[in-house]
Amino acid sequence: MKLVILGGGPGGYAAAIRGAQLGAEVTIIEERKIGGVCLNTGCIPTKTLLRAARWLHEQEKMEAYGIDVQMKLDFGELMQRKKEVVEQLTANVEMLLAAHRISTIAGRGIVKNSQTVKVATEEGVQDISFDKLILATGSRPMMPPVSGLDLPQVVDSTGALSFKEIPKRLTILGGGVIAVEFAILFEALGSKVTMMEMLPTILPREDELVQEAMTEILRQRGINVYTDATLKKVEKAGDGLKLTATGVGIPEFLETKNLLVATGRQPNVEGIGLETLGIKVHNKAVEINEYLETNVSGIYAIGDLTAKMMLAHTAAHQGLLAAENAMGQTNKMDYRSIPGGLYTFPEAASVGITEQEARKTRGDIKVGLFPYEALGKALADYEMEGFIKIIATAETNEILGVHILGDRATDLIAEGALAIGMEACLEEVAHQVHGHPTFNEGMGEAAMAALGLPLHLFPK
Amino acid sequence: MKLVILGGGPGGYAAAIRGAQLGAEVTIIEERKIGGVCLNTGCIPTKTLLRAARWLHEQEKMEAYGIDVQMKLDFGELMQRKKEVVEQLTANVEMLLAAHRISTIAGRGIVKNSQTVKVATEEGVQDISFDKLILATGSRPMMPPVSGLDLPQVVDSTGALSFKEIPKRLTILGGGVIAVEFAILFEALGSKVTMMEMLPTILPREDELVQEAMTEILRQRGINVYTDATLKKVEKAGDGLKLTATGVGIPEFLETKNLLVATGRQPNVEGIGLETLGIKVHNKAVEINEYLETNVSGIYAIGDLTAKMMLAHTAAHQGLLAAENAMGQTNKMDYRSIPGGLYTFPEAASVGITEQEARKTRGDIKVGLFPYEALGKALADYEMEGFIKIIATAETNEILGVHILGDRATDLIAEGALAIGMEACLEEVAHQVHGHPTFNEGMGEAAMAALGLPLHLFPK
Amino acid sequence: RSDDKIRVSPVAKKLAEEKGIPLENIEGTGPKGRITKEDVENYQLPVSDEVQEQD
Ligand SMILES: Cc1cc2nc3c(=O)[nH]c(=O)nc-3n(C[C@H](O)[C@H](O)[C@H](O)COP(=O)(O)OP(=O)(O)OC[C@H]3O[C@@H](n4cnc5c(N)ncnc54)[C@H](O)[C@@H]3O)c2cc1C
Ligand SMILES: Cc1cc2nc3c(=O)[nH]c(=O)nc-3n(C[C@H](O)[C@H](O)[C@H](O)COP(=O)(O)OP(=O)(O)OC[C@H]3O[C@@H](n4cnc5c(N)ncnc54)[C@H](O)[C@@H]3O)c2cc1C
Repeated sequence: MKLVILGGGPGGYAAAIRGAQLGAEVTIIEERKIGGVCLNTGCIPTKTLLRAARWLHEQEKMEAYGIDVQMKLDFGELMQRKKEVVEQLTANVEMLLAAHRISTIAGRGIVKNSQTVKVATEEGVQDISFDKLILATGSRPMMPPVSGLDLPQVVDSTGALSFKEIPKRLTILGGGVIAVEFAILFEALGSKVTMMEMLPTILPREDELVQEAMTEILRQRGINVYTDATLKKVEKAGDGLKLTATGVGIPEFLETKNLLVATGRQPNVEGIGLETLGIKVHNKAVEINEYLETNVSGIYAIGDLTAKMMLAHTAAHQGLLAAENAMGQTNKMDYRSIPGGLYTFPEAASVGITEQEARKTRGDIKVGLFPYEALGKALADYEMEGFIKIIATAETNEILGVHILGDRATDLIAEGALAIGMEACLEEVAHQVHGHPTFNEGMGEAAMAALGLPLHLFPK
Repeated sequence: MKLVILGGGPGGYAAAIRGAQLGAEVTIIEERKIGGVCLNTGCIPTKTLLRAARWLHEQEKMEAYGIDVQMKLDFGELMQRKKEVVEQLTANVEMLLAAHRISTIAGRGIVKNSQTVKVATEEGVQDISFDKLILATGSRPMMPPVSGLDLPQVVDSTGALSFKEIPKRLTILGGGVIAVEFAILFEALGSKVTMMEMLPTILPREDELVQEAMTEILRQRGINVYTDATLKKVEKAGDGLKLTATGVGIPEFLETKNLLVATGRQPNVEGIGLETLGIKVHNKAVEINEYLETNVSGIYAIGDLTAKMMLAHTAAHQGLLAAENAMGQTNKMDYRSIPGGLYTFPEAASVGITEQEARKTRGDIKVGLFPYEALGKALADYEMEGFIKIIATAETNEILGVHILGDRATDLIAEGALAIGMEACLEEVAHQVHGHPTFNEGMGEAAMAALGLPLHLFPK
Repeated sequence: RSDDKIRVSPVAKKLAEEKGIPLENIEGTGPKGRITKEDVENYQLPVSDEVQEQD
């Protein structure tokens, strides 16, 4: 069985490994770097920079513990560290692929016919034949149609990850996860940050309580957050930029050193030969069924290309299942218990649906809310900012969503995800013993609160 | 219904709150401070000091991220911070009790007869009558019979938490959780630390892999770890101590500034009137059934006094159930999915049984092991030390134990605890989507590894 | 009950399958009637008069 995978991001390489584990002869075609956006210019480099930024941000906390601290950041060295982490991880993945006897072809691939992918490599064009094909070409930043976005001071996330110096003033267009992470990052590194979001709120997919709390945190750090704001025009001004915007409360003109455009990403559906086989595209993404198969039998699509939830772990899990299905299994993809995270300080994470969505779609619900400031661990660690919120149906107590803002949220969410994945009720989480003192105690407390019997909350 | 609770630690106050929530008229008798050992001289003060120590320890990591850092600790200020955290938390608990209309009596209580507790208060002796009674008198440090332990330089954990200055040399007798936490703490604060454990290993209840890895970590930090070692005698020497010991590899004489005795704790069964009603004591702990009831109907016992798993969250959960049962419910206590944690850096945590115990008692098992160094998040955060190990039955894949060493372990364990609590098999955890990049990805990987299909491990 | 989704723990489900006990027959004692491993282990085969009734 010849399994060919187009694209070597987290989706593609997971599919390749699982395919090899199940006995396929696997070839993976990658035009740039193994690891895709996530390892090279996404998840990993941002998290490395955020680790340093968090230490800088924590100086005030350290002082509260009697530590007299002085820090000075060498931005070049930090960028060097980031480079090393990325190189080590991508090298690991390459070794892993080799150890699984997966062939890697460096070049741009395009579907030629129902058995062949044509690849343009440095040594010329190669035809690679397949029995099954998995498309995993990912996505790229979306640029809105605003004049002046071609100026050199305007960057996308990849550009912001290769700044030579920390911009004195940074304006971020967009208010999604990536935009907020960069805002928190550069504020901590010393930039004066402004955010501009077209919608009435940042983090539009999160629970309203998370939206409000994160907006408040950004503002407390001196970040200007403008919502309902539209960027009209970008012009050169000195060695920086002059922005023209409209909206309530936003000045008409803003001066900035750099503009980071983080307004979303679009699937790479173009120029890969989808038309040749009539592979269906809907809303600019490849259409797939529950088994990750496109409308053409034997051809699967995964990851950002399918625009389901544009996350690395969605891509990887789709990749595993697509490979399993290509090898004859019939595993369905379920998106309900996939968590999402925000690697700010404090962190945020969620799984399932928001309170607002639950009220709309599920009628009567129960909500349990537990603030970090009531946790012993939060006080001991000076991490009192945050909460855990849990949402369930009123009738059966089935858990529908978990929303966390606060330290370690991106790891705490795993318990919530497993609870939803295993179709737990509030009782299961409420009766589970949580260690003391931990942040995860808040999960048990939130579940108890939803049931009306919290331990560490004042009676109403 | 008059519910009286003897002892205001985490067990006692949890019982009081739940009792009040269910409509009881609750009185709690506490001779010292509400919050017991945990809040005043246990969990909370140690974790506050460890938070500061961790920052001190991380300086090398910060340097690797291009941060030139200088730190100077004012130990007095740190102790002040610790005091404030403790005061805030105990004040919170007191307010919580008041808000639930629970009466608190300051004084030492003793069971007088089957309806009365006699309390010696500042205003004289009071008789408090009860319908149901919950005993929650906790435990105290155990001092081994070694001559010289009454010297002022010899301290227990409470003494170590009120040091006026950081001891230049600190010797710790014992190798349990508390001993290891103090070793890591004082090493990071600048002490030269020596540990002396009678058993062949430190952390005797943990999985062997955790024991070995933690021993290695202690040694790498310059801590002398002597196992199979016995302390024979303690004598005054200058302003410090001279210790005489026997064992393989340990010098006969050791000089130290202070000796911290952390050899275990014993339940407070004495002088509380157990004999009056013939309440049974076994192995120096109060005997209880699954419903937390003693052999005397209507009298319950919880927490360290019952020596089940001497942890604050065990005490609290027992407290909730004892109160519920006193109020007519019939809830069984189940100890199988109670996690335990070690708040060192890196942290450690576990739930369920060890690999060694599983092999002995469950026959054929599966083991999945995933190292932190294979996690993108661990690289991005410079937290490559550690692993997640998962143990299951070979036949049904029922998860029996999870053992974690590494950053955030005390919070990651919540997923493992819920998995065991909900009787999950390896498949449930392996098929659960874990966010990327997180430390909890390691849980999914460990489960996949146990099933033979890990994503980020080299094939054998 | 049969059209309601049966709440059962993964371990209990496997164990019941192994023993050939239909889940419908087991009384769940966990939260919201969830069938636990213990419920399957404690399950008693129906006594003979129930079998006679079917005749
Ligand atoms: C700044 C930033 C931060 C992010 N942080 C996170 C995070 O913390 N957590 C998270 O879950 N997600 C995060 N994401 C999103 C995550 O990076 C993507 O969801 C993920 O990379 C999608 O994986 P993929 O395999 O579908 O595609 P990609 O990672 O986009 O990989 C596709 C690969 O295919 C190659 N390719 C494309 N076309 C061809 C062709 N014709 N021939 C050969 N090769 C081709 C590309 O070169 C690329 O390497 C972040 C994204 C960004 C931009
Ligand atoms: C240094 C240290 C660190 C620890 N760290 C952790 C940790 O991180 N996590 C964890 O889970 N556990 C930890 N523990 C253990 C934890 O503190 C105990 O398990 C927990 O306090 C037990 O709670 P309890 O309610 O049973 O008893 P206690 O906390 O001991 O409380 C008993 C209370 O009863 C009072 N009392 C006793 N007799 C009488 C009487 N006759 N009349 C009136 N009042 C009386 C006492 O004054 C006391 O306040 C730690 C312990 C120590 C020593």
